[in-house]
Amino acid sequence: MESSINQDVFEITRDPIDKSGLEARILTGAAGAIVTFDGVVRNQTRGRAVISLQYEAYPAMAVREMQRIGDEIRQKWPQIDRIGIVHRFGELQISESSIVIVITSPHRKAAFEACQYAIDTLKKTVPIWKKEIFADGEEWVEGSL
Amino acid sequence: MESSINQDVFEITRDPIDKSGLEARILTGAAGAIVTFDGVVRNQTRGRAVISLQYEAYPAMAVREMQRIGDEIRQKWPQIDRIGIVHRFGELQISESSIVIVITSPHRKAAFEACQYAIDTLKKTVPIWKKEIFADGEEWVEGSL
Amino acid sequence: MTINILFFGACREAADGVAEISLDLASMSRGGETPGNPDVLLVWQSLAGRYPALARFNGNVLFAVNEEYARGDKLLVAGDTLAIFPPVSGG
Amino acid sequence: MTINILFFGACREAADGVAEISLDLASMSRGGETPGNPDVLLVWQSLAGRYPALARFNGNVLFAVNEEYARGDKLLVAGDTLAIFPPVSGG
Repeated sequence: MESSINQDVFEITRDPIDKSGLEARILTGAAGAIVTFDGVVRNQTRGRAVISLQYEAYPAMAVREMQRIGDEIRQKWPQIDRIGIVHRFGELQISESSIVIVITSPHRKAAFEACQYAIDTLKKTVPIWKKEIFADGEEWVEGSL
Repeated sequence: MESSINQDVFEITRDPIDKSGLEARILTGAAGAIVTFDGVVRNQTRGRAVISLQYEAYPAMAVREMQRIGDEIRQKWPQIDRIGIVHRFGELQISESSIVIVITSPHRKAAFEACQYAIDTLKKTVPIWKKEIFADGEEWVEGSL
Repeated sequence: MTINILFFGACREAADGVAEISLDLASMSRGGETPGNPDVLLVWQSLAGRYPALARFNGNVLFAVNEEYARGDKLLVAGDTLAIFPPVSGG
Repeated sequence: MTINILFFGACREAADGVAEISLDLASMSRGGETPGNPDVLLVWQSLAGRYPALARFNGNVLFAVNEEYARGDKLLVAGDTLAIFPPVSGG
């Protein structure tokens, strides 16, 4: 969408996340630092081999909660330039990205802090759930209240 | 180079940095988090419009100092999976990347910490210098001892 | 007076795999009383009766009304969407 | 007994734009003494005499010998490469 050029991005998608594209969409000349968190599917958990992860989302509410994280970041770090958060759902294979968070800012410190805040908060508030698929079964990952 | 697949990367280059390629080179199935710092040329400094940045490097020593940072990271955060650091030199335009640092690890906390450590340390120890090119002059950026 | 219920994740599986149902709030009356608007908790208890496997989420379940997190004492009105799900585990 | 000198950044500009020179350490003797191996600081002082604009970096300059950071009292031997540069500003 042309209207999203150089605006914050909060999306969920069934398709592979276009990380470079996301970075390009939010990059402006004011940025001196781009900090990106990319969460990828690990090949094991607690020593047990993982085949894939199945993500389920409550799409409309997930996007609202991502926007809320964006609002909080702008309050805490007003110097941030742009925020991009894209979460994927569906079945993901090893090394595929489930979540990409990109923060741009004039200087790096705020970008690092805001990026960590975003992923820490997302894992507590954004309504998405994952199930680990093993060779011999599957298990919902337990979140905590 | 095939030998560099799935190994740490420490390079300087005159060419644009291939950020996605760097991430792909160091990504293994053990990684659950990829944290990337990308330093890009800002369009202004202290309110003065910047045309471009000119980076000069002491190439062989720069790579040695990057490797030293890698060694320090592995001592401080043994759980880190892979480290990639690429610094560009030559003349860079607004929004071009001068430095890309990628850290992969099973969990995100160490990756964030190591990535910040890498850029903080690189700015103090790696022999590279930049000059700001303005419309009406140019100025070396002063490092500090 | 009808509301819409959504189940997600392990709660959906516990609700016999039902992702979405409409619920007539008139069915929520307690005993012989004429009910006012039921709150989230009353609906939850009713659903846990209907889908016994849901009961294990008691005290470990989250609610959202119209896409906003809500507590058990939130009153529901006709047309509301109540989402019921376990603690989130995205990222 | 010759060493190689490299200048970078603002130091290179201050050294009349010279990026690299070879220096005969025999020229480093202090007064009439027969010199032993000179240290980095002695070479620096000699170069600051040769390129007067370098002098302003006194106390704000870094040295590396054979691609390793070195202090002023590091002794130089034939074949060494001494790099001279201002505090780094990469990233």
